[in-house]
Amino acid sequence: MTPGKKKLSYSYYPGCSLHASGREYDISTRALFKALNVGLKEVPDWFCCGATPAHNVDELLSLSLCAKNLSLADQVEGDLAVACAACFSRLKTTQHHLKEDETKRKQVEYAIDGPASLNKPVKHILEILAREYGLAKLEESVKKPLMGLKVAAYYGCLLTRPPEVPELDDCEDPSIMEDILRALGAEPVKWSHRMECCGANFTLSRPGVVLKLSNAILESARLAGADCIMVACPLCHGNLDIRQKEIKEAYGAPDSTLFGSIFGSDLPLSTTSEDRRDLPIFYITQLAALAMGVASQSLGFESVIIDPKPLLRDKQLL
Amino acid sequence: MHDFEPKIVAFVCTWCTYAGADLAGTSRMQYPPNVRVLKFPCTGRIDPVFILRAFQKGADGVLVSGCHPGDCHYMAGNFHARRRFAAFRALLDFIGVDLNRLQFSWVSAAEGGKWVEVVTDLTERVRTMGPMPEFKELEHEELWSTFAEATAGKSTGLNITGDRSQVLNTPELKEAYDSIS
Amino acid sequence: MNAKANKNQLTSIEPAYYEAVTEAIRKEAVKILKEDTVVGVVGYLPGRRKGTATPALVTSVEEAEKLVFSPACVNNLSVYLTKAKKGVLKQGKVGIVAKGCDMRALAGLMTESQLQREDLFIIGVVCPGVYGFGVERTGTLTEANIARKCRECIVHMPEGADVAAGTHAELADLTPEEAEEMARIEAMPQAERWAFWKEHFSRCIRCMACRQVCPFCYCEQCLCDKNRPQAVESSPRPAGNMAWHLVRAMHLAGRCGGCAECERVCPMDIPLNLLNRRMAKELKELYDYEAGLAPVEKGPLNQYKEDDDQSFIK
Amino acid sequence: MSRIGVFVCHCGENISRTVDVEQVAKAAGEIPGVAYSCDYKYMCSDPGQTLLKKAVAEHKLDGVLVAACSPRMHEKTFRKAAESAGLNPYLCEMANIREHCSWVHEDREMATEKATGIVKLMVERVRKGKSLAPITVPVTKRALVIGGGIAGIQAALDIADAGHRVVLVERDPSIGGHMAQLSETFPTLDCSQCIMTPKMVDVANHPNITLYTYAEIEKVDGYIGNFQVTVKHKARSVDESKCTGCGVCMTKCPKKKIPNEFDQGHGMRPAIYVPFPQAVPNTPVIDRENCTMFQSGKCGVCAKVCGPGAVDYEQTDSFTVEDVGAIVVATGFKLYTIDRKPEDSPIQGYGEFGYGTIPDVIDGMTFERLASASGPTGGKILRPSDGKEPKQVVFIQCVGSRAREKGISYCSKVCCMYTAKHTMLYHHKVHDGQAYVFFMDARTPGKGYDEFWRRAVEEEEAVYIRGMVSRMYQKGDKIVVMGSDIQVGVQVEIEADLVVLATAVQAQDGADLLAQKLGISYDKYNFYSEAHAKLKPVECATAGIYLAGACQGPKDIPDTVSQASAAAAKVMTLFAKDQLERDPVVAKVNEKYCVGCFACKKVCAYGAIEEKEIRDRQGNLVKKVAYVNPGVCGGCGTCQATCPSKSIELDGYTDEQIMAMIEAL
Repeated sequence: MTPGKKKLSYSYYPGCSLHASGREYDISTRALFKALNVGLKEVPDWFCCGATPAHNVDELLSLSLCAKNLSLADQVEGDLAVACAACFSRLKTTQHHLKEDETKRKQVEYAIDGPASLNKPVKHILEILAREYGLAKLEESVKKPLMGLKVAAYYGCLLTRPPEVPELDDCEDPSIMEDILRALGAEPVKWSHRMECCGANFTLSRPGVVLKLSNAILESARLAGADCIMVACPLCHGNLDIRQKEIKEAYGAPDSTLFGSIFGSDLPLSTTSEDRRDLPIFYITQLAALAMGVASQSLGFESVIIDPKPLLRDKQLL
Repeated sequence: MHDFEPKIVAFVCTWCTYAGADLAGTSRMQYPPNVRVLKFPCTGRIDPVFILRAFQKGADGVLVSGCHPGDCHYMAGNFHARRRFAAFRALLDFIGVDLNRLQFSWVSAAEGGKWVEVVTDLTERVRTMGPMPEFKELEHEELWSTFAEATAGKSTGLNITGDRSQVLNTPELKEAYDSIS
Repeated sequence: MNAKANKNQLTSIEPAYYEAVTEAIRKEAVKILKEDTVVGVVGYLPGRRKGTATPALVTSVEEAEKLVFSPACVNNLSVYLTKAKKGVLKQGKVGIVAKGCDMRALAGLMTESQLQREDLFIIGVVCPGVYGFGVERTGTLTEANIARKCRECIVHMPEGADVAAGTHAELADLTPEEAEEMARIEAMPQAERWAFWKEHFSRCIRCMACRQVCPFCYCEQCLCDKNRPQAVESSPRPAGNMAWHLVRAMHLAGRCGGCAECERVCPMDIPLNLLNRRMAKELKELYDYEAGLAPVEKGPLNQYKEDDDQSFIK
Repeated sequence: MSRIGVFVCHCGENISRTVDVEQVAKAAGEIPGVAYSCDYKYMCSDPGQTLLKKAVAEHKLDGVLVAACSPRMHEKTFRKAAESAGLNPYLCEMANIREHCSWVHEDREMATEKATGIVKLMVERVRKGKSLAPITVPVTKRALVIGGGIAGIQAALDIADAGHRVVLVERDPSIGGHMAQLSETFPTLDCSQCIMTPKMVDVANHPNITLYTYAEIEKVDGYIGNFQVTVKHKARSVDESKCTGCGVCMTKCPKKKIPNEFDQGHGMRPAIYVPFPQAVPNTPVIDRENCTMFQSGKCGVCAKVCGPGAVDYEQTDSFTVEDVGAIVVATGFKLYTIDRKPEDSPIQGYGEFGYGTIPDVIDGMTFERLASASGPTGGKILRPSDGKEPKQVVFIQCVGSRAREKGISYCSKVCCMYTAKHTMLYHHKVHDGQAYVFFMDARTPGKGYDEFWRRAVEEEEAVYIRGMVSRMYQKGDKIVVMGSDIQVGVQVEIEADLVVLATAVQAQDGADLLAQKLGISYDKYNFYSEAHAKLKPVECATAGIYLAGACQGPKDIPDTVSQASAAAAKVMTLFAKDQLERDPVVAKVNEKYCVGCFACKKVCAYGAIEEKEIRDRQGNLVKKVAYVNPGVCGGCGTCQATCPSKSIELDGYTDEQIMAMIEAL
């Protein structure tokens, strides 16, 4: 039985963000999968995976949350598709830990009152698109190539790290996003900050940190000549999109305190203020769905802060 | 009547376990005198038939011991032995030999203490188990004894698969069969 | 490939199927004999009595046209290539009709350098199973008359044959009898297991039919016939019997393809294949090895991994 | 009927204190076939041995059992005594009633019973014993050295100086290896070429050394003392016997812009070339991939200008078979390539360092060439991108090494020292420059090494930052190096002009394939395995093959040279005798019953078992059987336990002996 003959179908864990601030990620994911004729069935009664904070507070709780969600996912056929980078990381980490640690597994199984589902394959949508659906087929399916769109593919910290857990791509030098972009007809730019941290959930507790880190990412993308940034994580999206105006206010002028550099000269990381153009932040699924010819109205472009439509119109993609 | 003194046979490799047993001696450690050591160049040389034969010849317990994995003087003999005996154990278990009578161990030339421990444990375990009757009894039994018993209607109570009448499928055979039962 | 997707949930295999396979075998045998591809074909001819078949080496087209296949073709033909008809291989390439279990034996014999693939023309038979013993031979194969070993067959479709005769055919919903029997014995208390086998082995008359019929017992001098030293007592007494059957099981471990011919020919009805199956199960569990699925370089007991299980070693 | 003598030793009181030795001797005397038994205070003493010898003669003994200490102690002693009494030494055995009995038990009665039991078994072993003759193997006193780096050169010179003939095979057009590429060497900073090139010339001029460059090992047959090695001589396109090394061809070659491998691609060479001016032999080779003549058939300049007519476009690969008695493997190392992850390799790359995309990120060997007076920049430190002198240079250690997540967990051993050397060389050449080093630990065990490293830090102003680098990117003409200083606990960014990576030392390409040809083992990193990590560090488990240098694991020059000389000494030891004599405990095949299933061959760790054809008088193949090469057999007996029909048997541990012992339990 060749895989091509059977319709691809996945169980789907959206996660809290995708039902809240990252709603457009959820909408566009569903729209994309529909356009590609790939099945997506939401796990019934799923709840929060604990995201990045839970494991700092209580490791067993965070493992149990994920383990319970995994066992819920087990009731739905097909590998588990996850869009949010944090959910993906936590679910994979849980499987990894529980496989290695018998004692923890027993504790967790006691807590969730059932077996932990350690072998349900958890797949990020990036790998579903690039490997399971396949780049070649993806390229074939493109109806409206994203010609002329220069995209900075931003991975962030969670998608490929730590090396032994996500098994998504090379830990420090991945290419999966760029590969997908090329398949969609867009032009991925070479840039320096694609693996740096955006500040993640410090956006609430220490916004200053986020402004500083996200600024460096935005500046680096601008320097590389990108029109926009593509992400695969609602948290990254939030920091780069929602905070972008604040960042502009905070770092309007060339900034020398950006990095605590103890050797060598300071870096002129900020470009001149006229260069501080707005960078729309896209989810991978938004761009992919757009290329598949999905109507832009159903991709949630209205609910983001930095309006991407001028750019898309400019590139004749709307 | 004497208390039961088990007969223990140890098949050991000359490079590690035999040397380990020598070390136990030079260190004047003490262990039960029930064990008889048979020296082999390598555990790889030890044929399962030897174990079988030892049981048949009255051993109550058998020890097979050689170099730790990776330490084999012949590179891989103990690795081959490990697989061979893993399979042989399963077979003995299946036919109903108590595996507590059969011990495998890695004892290096530096592990005099471990040799003493392994030999003592096995000896004491077998002592509490008592003599091993199974193979010894077979030595003294004659053919047909149980068969005759079974066929004379004094069934051993065991489920013998299949119907014997199908085995004896010619009248001639049936007749012969009837004449002995 | 996908057994569940098979819409034909067969409850019986009708004579028409066997006729079709017979036709295919005859056609192929005639062809390779005519073309001088082979010097002979090892296959089955009809037995003298109805509902039987007998192994034969056919060397002429006329004979080849008489070859048959039916559920009565119980024999594992590979044994003829290492024993009775070994000499024919010296004259040239030989054709052989192979069911799944014959194929497993052939693969094993290739692994052990006893046969060369290029010396054989293999007519694979897609075999739904053969008769068990003492059953009604109606020409139709059903759950009621299929052999025990066939209930758990994993190679209905011989891989690696030159041609295949027959299409997919498999009886549905067969319950595995041997696995159940094995589980029953394993569940017995140890003393009862011993008594079970002791009873069986005590009846052994050492006719050596099990050895004679086994494709893998091809040694020119069997260890058990050796008397200097005598590892296994040769007279049919319980001690020697036990030793013989243990040695046999050990020697076949990792090699036996499960054709169960030993059990079929045993005049004393000793369930010999249970021993072989138990060893196969162990090696599958320990080393993920199943014998005879394809010729391999080394069997499981001729190789090792550094991290093999050693939980039983102190 | 056998006539066995049993000699029971008191060992002073060591045995007799717990064991009633007289009782044991008496019981032994009653065993059928024992013709004589006695006990004596010290069996191993001169009088004891004399007693034994006399008894053998007087009682016409055909087997001897000495019940005393462990055979590991005195088996040789008593076997020699038996031999001098005219008995085959292998008919003399020992029963261990000291280590295995009197020393480990206190109960006299039980110890005596056990000792008697042990003697009983061992008598059976003697009874079934066979006379064995030591196996002799002739030795070809000619050695093969594979690899012409410093390890191979040193080993070849040592063996040749001892008066033995040596064949030295080098894969590249010249010998010299990595050491010839180095600028200066730690810890003395002497010029590498100054100390290396004289040795290379010695090799070329040595009457005992046959040098094959541009040649590879095709096939290895045979065994210790008797290897037959097929050497493939790659087509050089230049006849070595005619070439005078004048070099005119190289100057006239119209194609001159080919990156020179010797300079790590940073210098240029013509299509007909010698890798470097001091190359040995000084015979050029044509790089057919880049030669216009070979690619388009139009050129032929080199052939026209060659006075002696040495250029030969028609030359093909040729083969010779070399008979040698010993092999020294000295194939060296390669440097980790830090590009993206190579296909099918478990090793992860360092794409995040921009190697291959940022021109001024180079590896340590490239820096050596930049610093070398004979290098592409004439010894000036100039960066590759624009030829400017870099003012800030960042050195990064442990790139690949000690990085489990990248697939290599070992330490490459030489990088700490050569990076310290690099900072010094840099400081000597660019006085106003600043060197930074990111390091995990500075590992400097070695004579004068730590002092050298301290000099780099304290006197030569290198700034050492403990921590690793996460990323580098080009920004203008600078390279931004982002890293962390874990001692201060801050993130660090340095704008560098040049970045030098101390990349991991890896096994050579094809090391595994060569190992398979040689039948030697290698670890998961493809480094060759020594027979014993401590006591046999230069021997392979395969007899007659020795290791030298970095092919066994990362090594610096002093260690490499030491090991090369050690390997040479091992070869000389082997060559000191005309015949190899070895213990006759080897397996033999009963060809009558062997059916050729070759299970024995599959389990033999030594590769000692071959397939042998048995033919009838007409030459027809009757069957194939196993054949044991006694020179190679290690004597473990795994084959016998594996053989279903027991058609292979290990002398000294025959089934008959073992079964007889079991019967006597």
